[in-house]
Amino acid sequence: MAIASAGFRELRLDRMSRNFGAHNALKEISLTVQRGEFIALLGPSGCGKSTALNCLAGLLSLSDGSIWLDDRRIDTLKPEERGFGMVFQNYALFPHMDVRRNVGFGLQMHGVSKSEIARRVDEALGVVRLGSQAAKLPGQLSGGQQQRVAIARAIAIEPPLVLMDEPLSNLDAKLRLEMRAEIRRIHRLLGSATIYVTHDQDEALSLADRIVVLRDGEVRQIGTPQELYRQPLHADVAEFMGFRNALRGNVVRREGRGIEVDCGFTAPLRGQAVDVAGDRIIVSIRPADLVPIPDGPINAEVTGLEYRGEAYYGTATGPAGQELYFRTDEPLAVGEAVRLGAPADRTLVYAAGNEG
Amino acid sequence: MAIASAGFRELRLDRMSRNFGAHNALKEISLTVQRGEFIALLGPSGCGKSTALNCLAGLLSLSDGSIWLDDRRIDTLKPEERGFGMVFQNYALFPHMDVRRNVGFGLQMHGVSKSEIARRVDEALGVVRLGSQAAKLPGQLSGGQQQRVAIARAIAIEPPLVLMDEPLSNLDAKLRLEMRAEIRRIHRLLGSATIYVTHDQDEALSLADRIVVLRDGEVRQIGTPQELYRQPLHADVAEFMGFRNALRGNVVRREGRGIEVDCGFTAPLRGQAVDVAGDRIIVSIRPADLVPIPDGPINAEVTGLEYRGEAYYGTATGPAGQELYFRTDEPLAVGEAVRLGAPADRTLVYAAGNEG
Amino acid sequence: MESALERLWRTLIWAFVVFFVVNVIAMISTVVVNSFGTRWLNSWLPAAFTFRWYAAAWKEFQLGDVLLVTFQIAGAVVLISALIGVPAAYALARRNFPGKPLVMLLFLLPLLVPPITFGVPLATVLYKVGLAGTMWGVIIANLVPTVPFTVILMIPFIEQIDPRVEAAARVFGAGTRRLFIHVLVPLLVPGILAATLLAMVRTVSMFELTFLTAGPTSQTLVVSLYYSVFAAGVRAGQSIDAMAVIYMLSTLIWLIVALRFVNPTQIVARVKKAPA
Amino acid sequence: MTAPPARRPTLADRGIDGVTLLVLPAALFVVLLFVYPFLYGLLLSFAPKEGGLLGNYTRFFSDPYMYGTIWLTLRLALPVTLLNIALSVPIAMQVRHMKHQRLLTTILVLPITLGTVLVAEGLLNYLGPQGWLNRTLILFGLIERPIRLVHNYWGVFISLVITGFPFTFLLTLSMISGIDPALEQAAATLGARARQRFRHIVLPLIVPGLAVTFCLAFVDAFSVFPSAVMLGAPAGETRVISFAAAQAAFEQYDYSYASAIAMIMAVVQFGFVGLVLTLRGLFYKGPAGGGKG
Amino acid sequence: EPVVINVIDVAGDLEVSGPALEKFQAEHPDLVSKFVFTQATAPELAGKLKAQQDAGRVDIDFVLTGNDALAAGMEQGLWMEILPKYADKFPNLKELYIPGAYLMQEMARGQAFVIDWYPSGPLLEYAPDRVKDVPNTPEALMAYCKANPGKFMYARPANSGPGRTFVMGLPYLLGDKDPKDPINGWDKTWAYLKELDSCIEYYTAGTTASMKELANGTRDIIATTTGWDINPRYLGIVPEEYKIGAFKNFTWVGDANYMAVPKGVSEAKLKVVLELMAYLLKPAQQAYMYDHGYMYPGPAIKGVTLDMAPKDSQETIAKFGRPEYASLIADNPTEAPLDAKPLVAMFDKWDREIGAAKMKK
Ligand SMILES: Nc1ncnc2c1ncn2[C@@H]1O[C@H](COP(=O)(O)OP(=O)(O)OP(=O)(O)O)[C@@H](O)[C@H]1O
Ligand SMILES: Nc1ncnc2c1ncn2[C@@H]1O[C@H](COP(=O)(O)OP(=O)(O)OP(=O)(O)O)[C@@H](O)[C@H]1O
Ligand SMILES: [Mg+2]
Ligand SMILES: [Mg+2]
Repeated sequence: MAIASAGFRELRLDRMSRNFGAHNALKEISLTVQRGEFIALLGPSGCGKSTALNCLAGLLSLSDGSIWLDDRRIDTLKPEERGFGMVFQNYALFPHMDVRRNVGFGLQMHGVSKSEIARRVDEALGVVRLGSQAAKLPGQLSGGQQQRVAIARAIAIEPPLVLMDEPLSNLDAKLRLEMRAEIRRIHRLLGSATIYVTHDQDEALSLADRIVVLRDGEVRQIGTPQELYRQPLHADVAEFMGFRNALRGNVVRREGRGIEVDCGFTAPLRGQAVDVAGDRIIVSIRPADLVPIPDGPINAEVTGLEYRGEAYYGTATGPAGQELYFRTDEPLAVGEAVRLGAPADRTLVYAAGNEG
Repeated sequence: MAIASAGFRELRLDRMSRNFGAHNALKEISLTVQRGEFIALLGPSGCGKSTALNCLAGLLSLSDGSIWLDDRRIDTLKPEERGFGMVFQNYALFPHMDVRRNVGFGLQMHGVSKSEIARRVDEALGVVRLGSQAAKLPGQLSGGQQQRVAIARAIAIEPPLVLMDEPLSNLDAKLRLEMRAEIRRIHRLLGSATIYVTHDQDEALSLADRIVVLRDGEVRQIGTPQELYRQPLHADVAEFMGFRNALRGNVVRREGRGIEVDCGFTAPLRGQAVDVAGDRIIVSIRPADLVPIPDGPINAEVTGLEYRGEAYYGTATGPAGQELYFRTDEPLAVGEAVRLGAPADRTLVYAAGNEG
Repeated sequence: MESALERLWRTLIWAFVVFFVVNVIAMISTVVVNSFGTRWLNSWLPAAFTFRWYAAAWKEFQLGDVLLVTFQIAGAVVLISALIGVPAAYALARRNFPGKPLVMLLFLLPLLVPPITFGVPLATVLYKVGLAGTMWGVIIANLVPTVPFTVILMIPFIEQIDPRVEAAARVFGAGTRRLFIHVLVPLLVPGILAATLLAMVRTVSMFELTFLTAGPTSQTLVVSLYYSVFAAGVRAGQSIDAMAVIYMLSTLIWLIVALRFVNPTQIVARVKKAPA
Repeated sequence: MTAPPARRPTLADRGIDGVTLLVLPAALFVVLLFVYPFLYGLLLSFAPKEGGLLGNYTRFFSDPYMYGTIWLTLRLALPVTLLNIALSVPIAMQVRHMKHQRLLTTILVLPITLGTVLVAEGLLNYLGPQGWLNRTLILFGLIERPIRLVHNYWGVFISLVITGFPFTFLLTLSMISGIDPALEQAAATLGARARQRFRHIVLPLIVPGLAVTFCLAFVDAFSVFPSAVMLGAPAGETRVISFAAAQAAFEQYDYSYASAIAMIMAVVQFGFVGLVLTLRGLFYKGPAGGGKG
Repeated sequence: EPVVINVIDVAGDLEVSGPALEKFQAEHPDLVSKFVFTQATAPELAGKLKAQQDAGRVDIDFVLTGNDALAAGMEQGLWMEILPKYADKFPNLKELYIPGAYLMQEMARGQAFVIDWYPSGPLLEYAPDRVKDVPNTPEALMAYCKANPGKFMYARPANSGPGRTFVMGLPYLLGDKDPKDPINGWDKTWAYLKELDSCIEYYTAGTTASMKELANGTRDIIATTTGWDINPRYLGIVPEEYKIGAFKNFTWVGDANYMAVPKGVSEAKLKVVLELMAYLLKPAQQAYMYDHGYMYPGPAIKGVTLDMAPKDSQETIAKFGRPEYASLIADNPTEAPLDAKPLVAMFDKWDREIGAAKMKK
């Protein structure tokens, strides 16, 4: 079987669209992925990430647009002809095969010899730390173990393009870090392209060369982890990237990219204008950047506090009823008044009404 | 129908055990949960968390031990007589019912009136932000949407004891935080007890009153989030709680709880003895606490670096080949020499050989 | 209260099962006992026992050959109908295409229309192409109802299989053929087992089409059996019973073999046995 | 970069692709070997020995002794089929959890191997006036004179249950076991008792399968023939329609009339089967699993 | 060149004539290399032959059949017309056959030959321990039946030789207008049967079942024929000591099996089959027809006596036969059974008016 993806240089999605009845799950997604690139697909639940992967894998047909591998159009190819590896969000393990056969399945289909299969399966099981469970059926595994089988199955075939749909969501923190390292290692080793869906920012930031943020089936932003982390282009992307505080206000003063805005606190906030058209704006600040400081411009009342290990994270209400999320090293009492502030370079300002 | 859990005061597990064939998935778990308490169950993949929940819910029979609600032994009761709510790790949504009917199912079973069902289903769907998907079948939902249906279904019946098995694993960061808040709100509102399995430390730390750490089917530690975060009792628990650096060495000097250990670096490390019997020890440090400092006692060579937004996290190798995980605000080049150090109160020391 | 009702219900079910099994076994036993009896009138058991009915039937109908032919024909029919029926059922279960109701009707008709109507013209066709009178003629004639039977029967089983598992197989390089071999067939085992067993039973018992298309050397057991029951003339009940017992054994073997090696419950249920 | 060609609806969009083609061998086979003989029979039914095109049909429907067979057959086939399904479902629900499930399954399925003749012979003996059953009942003083269970409606009924039950049972068991046990477990945690779990979870999920089972079992029962003759009263209360057709064909050698009767039979069956299959279309059909895994 | 002859038997006749066929092969290895025997039920034979002839490939060379399938074949023109074309091989049939057999030979209209024949019935069989005075007139039978409801039975005529012989014998006994016309000429018979029905519990589907009910004591008297009297007692289906009774002044309604050749048989085979048929009509072969009383007496031609029959055949008849048959056959007239059409009409009427009536009660 000629596998379409073997040795490709670039994968190009051209206005890829997919509808479910009247619902447009993907709207003209265009994206070019180079060989060796690691792309993270980020976006809120239900935004079309899995749909995009399924379209890429050939499991869903496109409603419109096309997919190209170099000069070859592949969206008409059957899944088995594309030769991609995939970790399904719901695992989709073969319930009748033991772990070993599940992992070896792809190799078997690609006509790899028995002994080679055994070797590579062992290797893949080692990677996901499942050597001892090799003889179990999927139904006898824990959720995380199943997920790891799904990962092992995808990497065992060493595919030129790997699609991973939240592959680590059911693993504990320690294992996640380990697996993350393994995934990166394998990605480098194979020189393959990886498209990785995750809801975990850390994962996206640490693994990806580029991050694609989807929302409602549309691409909202494509950029490097740094770009996305520091300078989301839209208020909604910012909110999604962890800028949980979204305060409405008006522009007071601008000086170049610097900006001063009034949100009804004791003093104007100073921030960086990312995309400010009119006067009405939204200020985005990460909870981690909003901390109690003696003369902070934001006066608020603490409404809740939770422990997060390295610090406490609290909620508070501003004078206009704004919900505020902040960080503090010392526990505060509920009801206590607090003054909060954030560094100007960590305070982003967007035009209101553009948040989608 | 008499529901066993209605108005209970305490739930007691007495040496609860469960075997799968020769494999002991749960080994004499004993635990008492007060009404209103929020318990997080933490542990590596495959350690028996889901098994424990299943045993509690009555879906698996015990191999040994017993479960008590106040003075009533309930491990012999059928699941439907216990009246616990449960979010399944794999959702277990009813594929033939639309979202609305899935969520309303429990209410229907409890004989709630039609109009009341409609009201509470709407409420639950609002909580999980799925109002617009109410008419879809589970098969037409995204992974995260399915997971939210599972949550809505469990909370709609407002059970006195809720069991949640990684209920947020497939949600994006923003939604997770929102759902987390909702779960806490509902927990308070119902005054119910919640047993919550998660692999996300943040979640466990922020939600739980007490955390139970399992490993290989055994309870390793029970404590408040603070206790577990700051002072895990065993090296393995520490490793699981994020003390990723585990360095072997020997005791040099002790003074009360303070201790100095030699791990082959340029200088001894200073830390806090948690559980040190002999001379051979393990030093545990969180990556976030291990940072480059000009005269840090740990000399190492950077082997990798990843971006994580608020900082970079790197890997390095120590002189004896130790793997080191550290944090840095500025990017470092691979191959660069670095000197790392950690505050003594964040450096924990355990007896070697006790790591399980 | 209600659990007492549940217990009652369960007891009722088991009582029925026992009742059913006991009566069926008793019924079979009467036939078996009679087939070995010399003469059985007005008493609990026959006067004496003998093998002569078997010996006579064996000789009269050359049962050795007939059994062999029967097995060959049933085997071929079952195999072929599974081979072409299961894929067709798969297409019907998984795809919606224009004209699908018509195709469904096409598969339903051979089950609805009694062989009386199409048996003779079918035999004529098969005689014309030179197949009737041979074993293949009988096999093909029997496939006419068994293929649609397999198709219709397999549809709900295929619908039960999660398409995501299939999707995974395809992504990992399995074309349709290997998808069947490695994934669908193993998952469909209970359905295929049921379909093939039932198709086999139907083939073995399909008197009309077999008779019409069989040549002197391709008659199956059922033709001999029906002959012994329905043909004119005197025949001892014991002799009929002996034939019936042989007939039963010829299919029973396969049932036992099949259920010995194949589990009629599906893998999901086997792995995750519900609470004890 | 060349502009991608505009997308025209492909065959695949309309559901025709490689997988659809899998239906072809079977469909071709049926078309080749069934359609012509069937049409031949159909035409034959419109060429009666006497009378016009519809002669056979008017003949059938103007003779209560003939059209009455439809009712007589339905009176047997419908209750038997429904009873078999009604028995199979609860029994399969119990059996699936059993330890020695295979043994019991084998025993319960065993009667499909018996064949009509053995069942008829066996019932004639076993239920006959001097059979073990009557003897036993008399021995225990439960009855005084043998009760009559053969050569009437009940004889045929019982034989249809014996041969039909294993059929429905085997199908039902395999179908029920295809449901992920986690679904029932989830229902249980939501307070559903066994009966409710069955009613709300298991039943809806096997309805499509039961519908097909019903159709196949009904068709089998509707065309009952040898046992209606041997165990019933073929001139009377078990004068089933296939018997009428056989009489026309083999006693009166009126193949045309026999074809017509057989066609009527097919139409009546199709009435029920078509209805059931249409209703089936209204139910959820799909994987019986509940999410991940 | 010896040929293979495919024989199909739809009348159970091989039981009787099989040895004679094998003897033919032994004596004529130049003609027949092998007989391949197939047994089948009668109704479907016509369909099978039709299918073969439509396709022009007949692989059945020789058919042994009762008059039902024979008539069906005749109606559809399946049989080769042997007479008059090959009349020279079968001269003087009228002289050859026993009169009763010849009546039936005529029904074959030259398309078949009677191979064996017996006068059949109507006869009654009864259990002597339970029945002291066996009825010997229809009226007596009616009286007996009414006095002992459920104790008399006959099987459904369409499916039972004894059943139909009983019914066909009644018009002669009751003096009906036209015993050959069941629809218009059997007024008394139908009235009688209807009345008789009131004391009959049910009609079994076949003879065997009625025999069994007699044997196990459920019934005391049933309808039978000579063959169904002797052979079942020989086989042990019915106790040896059971007896038969005959009506006074009854008329035998005979029965016979035929040999026929389907159209389309090749010339070479036809030659052999004609040879075979002629051979089987010779006394030496006809003596085999005594068999085990299966069609007692059996031979269709004149001048064949029991002492010519094989040894075990003689023994069986000696043990299970009945001396009174000789006089009964000699003293009572013989008639042919109903022709195919009226026979079917009779079955139909019986089913509708007698059989179906059972249901209404
Ligand atoms: N049916 C079974 N048969 C055999 N072993 C089983 C079965 N179910 C679970 N196990 C084993 O029991 C152990 C505990 O499983 P469990 O599902 O409780 O893990 P878990 O803590 O929930 O893990 P995860 O976080 O990965 O979901 C695992 O090692 C698993 O392989
Ligand atoms: N078969 C379907 N029919 C109708 N709508 C569907 C179907 N499959 C998916 N959808 C809808 O399409 C949207 C995108 O689904 P998709 O699975 O791609 O989301 P996702 O980004 O993967 O979300 P998650 O992070 O929750 O897995 C969702 O709103 C979903 O409800
Ligand atoms: Mg998804
Ligand atoms: Mg788990």
